[in-house]
Amino acid sequence: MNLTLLIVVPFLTAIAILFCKGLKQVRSVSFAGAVAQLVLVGFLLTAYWQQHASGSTQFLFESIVTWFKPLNINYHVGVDGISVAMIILTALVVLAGTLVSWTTEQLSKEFFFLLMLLSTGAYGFFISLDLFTMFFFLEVAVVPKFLLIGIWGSGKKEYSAMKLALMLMAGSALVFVGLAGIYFHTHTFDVVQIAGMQIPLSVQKMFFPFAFIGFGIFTALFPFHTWVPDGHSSAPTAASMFLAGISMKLGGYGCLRVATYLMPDAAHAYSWIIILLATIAIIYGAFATMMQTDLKYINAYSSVSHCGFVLLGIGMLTRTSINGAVLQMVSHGLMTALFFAAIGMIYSRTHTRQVAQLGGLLKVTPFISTVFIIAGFCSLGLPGFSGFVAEMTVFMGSWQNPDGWYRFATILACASIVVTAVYILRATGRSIMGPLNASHAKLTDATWNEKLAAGILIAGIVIMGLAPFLLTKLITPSTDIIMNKVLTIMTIQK
Amino acid sequence: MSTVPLTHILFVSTALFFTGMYGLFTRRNMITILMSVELILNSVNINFVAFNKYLYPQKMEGIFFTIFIITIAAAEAAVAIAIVINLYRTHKSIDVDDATEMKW
Amino acid sequence: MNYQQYLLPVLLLPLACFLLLGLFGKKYLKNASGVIGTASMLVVTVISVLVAGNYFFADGKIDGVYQHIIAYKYSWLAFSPTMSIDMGAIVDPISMMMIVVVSFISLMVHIFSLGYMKGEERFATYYAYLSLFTFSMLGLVLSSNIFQIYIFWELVGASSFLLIGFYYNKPSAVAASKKAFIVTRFADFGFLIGILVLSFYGGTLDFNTLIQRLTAPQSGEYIAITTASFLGISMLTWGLSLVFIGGAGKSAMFPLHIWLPDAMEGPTPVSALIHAATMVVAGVYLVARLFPVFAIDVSALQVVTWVGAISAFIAAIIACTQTDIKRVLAYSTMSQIGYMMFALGVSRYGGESGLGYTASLFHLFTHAFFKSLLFLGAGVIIHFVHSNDLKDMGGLRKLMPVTHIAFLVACLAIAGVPPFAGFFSKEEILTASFHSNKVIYGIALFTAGLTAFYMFRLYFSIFWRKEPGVHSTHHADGTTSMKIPLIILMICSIGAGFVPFTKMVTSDGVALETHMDILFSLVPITIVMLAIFFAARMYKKENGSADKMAATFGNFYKAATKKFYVDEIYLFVTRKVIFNLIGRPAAWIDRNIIDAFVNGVATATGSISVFIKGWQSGKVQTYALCFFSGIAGLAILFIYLWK
Amino acid sequence: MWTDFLILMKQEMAVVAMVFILLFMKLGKDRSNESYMNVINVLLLLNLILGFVCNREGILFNEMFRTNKLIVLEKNILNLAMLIISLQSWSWLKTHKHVPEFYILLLSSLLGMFFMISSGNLLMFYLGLEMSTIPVAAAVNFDLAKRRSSEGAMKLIFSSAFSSACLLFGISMLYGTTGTLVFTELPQHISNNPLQLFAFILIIAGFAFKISVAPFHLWTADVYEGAPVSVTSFLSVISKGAVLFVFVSVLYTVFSPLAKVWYNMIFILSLLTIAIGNLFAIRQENFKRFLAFSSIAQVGFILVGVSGGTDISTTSVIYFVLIYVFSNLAAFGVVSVVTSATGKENISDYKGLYKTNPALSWVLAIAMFSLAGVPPTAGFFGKFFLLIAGAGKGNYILISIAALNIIISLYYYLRVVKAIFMDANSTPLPSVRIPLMSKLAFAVCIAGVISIGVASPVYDYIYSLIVLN
Repeated sequence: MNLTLLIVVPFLTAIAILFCKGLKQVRSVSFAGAVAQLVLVGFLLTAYWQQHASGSTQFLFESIVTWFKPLNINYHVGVDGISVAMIILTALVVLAGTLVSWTTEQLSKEFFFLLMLLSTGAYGFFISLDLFTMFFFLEVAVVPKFLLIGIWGSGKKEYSAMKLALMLMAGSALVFVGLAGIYFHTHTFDVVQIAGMQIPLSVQKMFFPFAFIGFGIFTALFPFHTWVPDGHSSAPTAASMFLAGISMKLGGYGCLRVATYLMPDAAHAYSWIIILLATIAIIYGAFATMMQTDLKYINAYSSVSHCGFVLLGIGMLTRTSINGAVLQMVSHGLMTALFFAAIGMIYSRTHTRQVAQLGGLLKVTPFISTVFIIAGFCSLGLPGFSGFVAEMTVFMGSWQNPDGWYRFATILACASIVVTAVYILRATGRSIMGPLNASHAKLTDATWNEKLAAGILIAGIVIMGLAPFLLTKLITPSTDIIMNKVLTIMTIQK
Repeated sequence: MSTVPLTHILFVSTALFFTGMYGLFTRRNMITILMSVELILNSVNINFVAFNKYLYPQKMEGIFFTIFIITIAAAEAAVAIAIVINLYRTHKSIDVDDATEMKW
Repeated sequence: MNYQQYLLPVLLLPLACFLLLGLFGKKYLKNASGVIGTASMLVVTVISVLVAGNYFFADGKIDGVYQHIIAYKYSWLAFSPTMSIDMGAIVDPISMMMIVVVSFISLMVHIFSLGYMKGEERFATYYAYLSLFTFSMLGLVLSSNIFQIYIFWELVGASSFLLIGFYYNKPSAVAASKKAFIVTRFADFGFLIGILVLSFYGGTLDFNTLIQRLTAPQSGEYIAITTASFLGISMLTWGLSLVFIGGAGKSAMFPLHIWLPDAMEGPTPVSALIHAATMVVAGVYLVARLFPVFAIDVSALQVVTWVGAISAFIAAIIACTQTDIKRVLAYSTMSQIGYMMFALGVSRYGGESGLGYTASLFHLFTHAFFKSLLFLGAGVIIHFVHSNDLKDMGGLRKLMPVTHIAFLVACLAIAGVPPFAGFFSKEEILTASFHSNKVIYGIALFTAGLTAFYMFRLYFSIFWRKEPGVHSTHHADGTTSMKIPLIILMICSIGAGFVPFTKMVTSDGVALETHMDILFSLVPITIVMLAIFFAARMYKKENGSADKMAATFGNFYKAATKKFYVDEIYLFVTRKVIFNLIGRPAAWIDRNIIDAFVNGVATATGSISVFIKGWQSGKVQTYALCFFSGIAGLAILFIYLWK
Repeated sequence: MWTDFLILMKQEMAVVAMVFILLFMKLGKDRSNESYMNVINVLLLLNLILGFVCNREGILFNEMFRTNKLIVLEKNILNLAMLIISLQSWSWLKTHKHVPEFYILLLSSLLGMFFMISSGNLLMFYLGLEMSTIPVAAAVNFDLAKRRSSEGAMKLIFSSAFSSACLLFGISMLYGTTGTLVFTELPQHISNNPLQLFAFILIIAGFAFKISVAPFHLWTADVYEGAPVSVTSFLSVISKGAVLFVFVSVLYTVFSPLAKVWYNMIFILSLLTIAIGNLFAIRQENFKRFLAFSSIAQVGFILVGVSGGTDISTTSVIYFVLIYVFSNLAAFGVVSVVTSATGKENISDYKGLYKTNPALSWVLAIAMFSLAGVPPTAGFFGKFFLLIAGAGKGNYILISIAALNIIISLYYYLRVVKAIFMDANSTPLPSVRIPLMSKLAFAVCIAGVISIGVASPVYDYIYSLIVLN
């Protein structure tokens, strides 16, 4: 199967959208495009299974095309379990996002165009095995967000859009320095080749922070997370979904694939810092969430806390914890997207996101409220939903790291499940349950497209929650390869 | 007869160079500024001629260069003066400090 | 017998029922959903009784010892080759006993609710939730894997949350549901850490393997976990105590009990099912499940004992002072579970010393019947009086004869009057504690007395006290669907005591020979009788003696009515300490320090650019000067400094 | 011999021919502006095509004039830019009195640059430099009536005179210490003696002035703001580009003995330039002035690339200039269309432009993204390669600071985008009619911006040419 299709299809969709007239055409085209992506991903998955069952090399469907020969830059794509998982996530979120923004009247053409461009970037990032291509697609995914938030956003949108764009660009600037450092010492951008080489420890120690923090900014690494609340809260629903569901995952994936995989010594040397920051992010994010009164802020801050688990998993450097990190990425992607979808539906009807002004929505909009509750339960890690699986894997993995302080960090992280319960139930109790706000007595429940969008995401969440072995079977071989590299290093250093 | 050593000449030219520069920095009248630029150019000319004469007498590059500089200086001056005149039309003054409309 | 093909339906039927009713109930099935739910529940009950019977009487025993049979086991989530969450079902005495209890009580509640919840707007949803709860509870008791039990543990908590908050537009109900979930969540945090500790040293999550490894004194795991210690306490003790915290949370042990009384905001049948008979005993079940490990670590057992005893005692005292019928029952539940807990605590592994274990589970068994009976009865009463408060009741015995009898039986049972069910189980508990720890025995006796006292206080003030005023002639016992469960449960509360429990459920699976010692049981019986007599004196007729009594205790009484201010302490800690000292600062720091720093960088850049704008003065001569200074600077740098 | 002569100097010849054609047209009966412009555009197009055919390398006038495929390419990039500019200036010129003069000035300046680029001798280089500067100074003053125009011209002519004087002084010292002016001979004689270093610094300053490197950049903003838009774009793209080409080759060949020194020099200068350019650009309101500072920052990035000192660096610089031509001219094109239609020049006037002029808005936005270096536009590739080339020496302070400066630059480019798309404005600019020629120009620019980056053959081709010599 040719992976380039994953870039071509969304891109062509975007181009096609430009030639459409009127909202109806635009949305139908983009819907078709999103479905096509999903189908494609389905094919990819099946193909991957068959191929992987037979001879298992690390990356499948590789294809290399020389791009900039003088600089030894190739267009090199290929997927392993992790990227396949990420791609599935992307496809789901894209489809849901398209459905949710079904009735975008204002500049609909541009809106969907940008959405598709963003998804192109995401796919490209996940499939590329060449640092240059990776970086290219990483930045492709940045600027559409700026426009999406700035044009279609709400609240102080210009400020948030600018802040988000600049902070993310700062992230990619740091990433660039990291890449330059690797390139200077290996003279190639090819992930597979670099993984084969042994970069001297001093170099790794110098450039790992750049790469890791750079990608970390994307995935809300404390203290570089402040774009998250503003960005999410100002963004239109679909953009929030993409932002939290996809683009924050770019960061996590980068931290794993580039920083940790290519510079394992440094990853090991710096793991305590990573864990420190991640733990702070988890606890502090959770407590900050507890004080929020705006639904989107609540979800944004909880994202900070949840992405902390991803970084914690990566920092702990045990097989299980890395698995957990990947699971958490997928889970958080689906869950937050669902959450934002629900919030968007509520907001589009009540025109407020203030918890205090809502109440008793379960009576008038049972479907939306149920979606909200499900998202909430998933977020507080209830069994049967993806959140539980991911978080438990992270905890279990982190605990395998016998260092006393790491244990302490793990315990703190576990403690966050209580705080999470507190803020989720506060939000749910005030807005969904409780006495109905009289002014909302006449609200209509979700339309078919909203139902479909929510359905897709919920399906993802529940499948992952009920049958996690499907996903772990997919990712474990790949994470093991990464960890083998790391663990050999650690044994050498012992 | 004793010839003037090269250093003397270089000293003169350098002095000329800095004189011109001083004039360029301090004078307010554009024409004067133009003249000080000419001074600098002349110091350069002296340099070239001197070097050519003392160090590399077998070739004429320095001399030629001087000639070209003189020509170009003339052209430059012509255009400069044209511009200054036009500036006078618009500003009714050829004081450089009056032409500071665009700044920051 | 192939347990899998019987146990899978037991689990999946309620789940299917939940999905069916949850997705389509509200729109399409409406009232039919009640019947559907009850029917499926009936099937489940029948199957589980069959399976249990088969296990106990046919093929459970191999040369006199009840086996731990793994009915089935599917790997669900593999953390690592050795550690994986398996979805399995363990078949052994306690799990069999539990599935019978759970499915039976659940069936009763289903039937009862047909009448009780009639005309409720979210009738279908209610039954969906009930099925969900039953599914989770059955899953919990059948779990063969410590993480599996945690999973269902959480699910049980969630369904309890949903059912407590069933009347979601009643703020008090919402608050109660939140409280219940969060408090238990807090306990589960301990449970989780406990699992992490035990599994890390045990190297497995599977119950049987874990127990084998941690109880074999020569095994590497055992040595590792006992030698490793933190703060001078061995990791084994830590692990077990942390796990026990989880159990204490679910079983409303002091000081994590505060959610239970509030949980009574839910519909009364739900209280009967979840907060009396089944879910709240999960803690006891958990300790029993890990009992072999607990048994080798005395200090952990001590924790269990004392927590249990204190809870039993305090709850009993508070129960004497409450005036809300359901709250009284709630506290009595807490007190009874305390009984079970310290019974486990005083027990040891195997043989005579294992009596406490048997006793505790026996009490769990009997308690399920009479406590649910009490709650259902209370349900009928509340249904009729439309109030929970004792003041609004009295003299109802003529109006609702069935309920009256049922309630009386239940009271006698819980008070431990022979030959009712409670008597036998309590008797064994007292025996066990007497043989191990006299202090505990004393507390137990006193608590027994208190129990009898407050139960009959309740009974008399509901059914006697004042003569009823206006007699509406229509029988107030509610519909037949409400009466049937009462009667069935009444029979059970009488008969359950005669089940040869000691033969069936013991710590080591070997049947236990116990003999009723009349002399021994004389003491408790007399105490109970006295207590009942006092209660009758004080509450049978309208007289000030109750208030005099209260007055003599003074502040103590006041404190007891205020539940010893535990709630207030919690409120203080959460609202004042956590919110103000952690939450707000975190939020504030985020906006005003971290974010402000980010914005500060931007503004700083801006102000710099304003600051240096003067360089672009617009004077051509200054430009030339800059040019020259540039040259000079480079010259200085590279000709003089560079060398 | 003559054929040689013609072939090797074909582009110079072509430009001269154009100048003469214009003169003859002028001498004849007076024609409409359109006719002039049509003719000249066709000629420029031919000239551009001419650049692709029968390229040879060779030397004329004993090394005074040298040419090869790379040089021809460089000249051709300038030709392309010239064509685009002339297309864009349509809407401004068609009502102007002195069309031929305008073209004659710019073309002669272009001629000067050609000579400068192919110069093999400091004398030739100096002549080319002056020839390229003086006419532009006159052209800056082309709006005779405008105060700012003449002020800008004055500032340009004086500072350039001063800078060339300094340059000359440097050259004279170099001559004095080496005794030769020929590029190929100079390196043997150059060593680290202070006098030569001083000479070198003076020469660097001369270059730095032309490509407006801080602290020699101060004239840039004022001149750009004062000059007519077309002239501004000419200044910012063509003269800068030309000097950059020469700068790189001179630095790498003639001053190769001083590599260590100039590396550090470039290091300092580039950082200074990027920082100052960015810091000033943040605040600008006038669009042309804003672009002036942004172009200064761009030059700073180019210097980062230059500091690498390898074939990769040269390639990246030329490649970037090519991209810069497209993106910058796209931006200037929009400005010139808007200015000639409404006379508005401030960024704040562009608020809500998207409502009335979607096409222009997209062109401007894409141009901005390309300048900011955002993929998939070519600017991204250009910047990436420049920085990678700069990293070639392993100087990561340079790279880090440069990379972080990209954020500041992103801020002010996005500020424009924000103004266009997001800022509410009750009275946005009226819908502007884009003349056909400008449309063509935009088409070329956007096509370039989109394609040049992704299409690696361009880069590979330049590289191959460089490796060739």
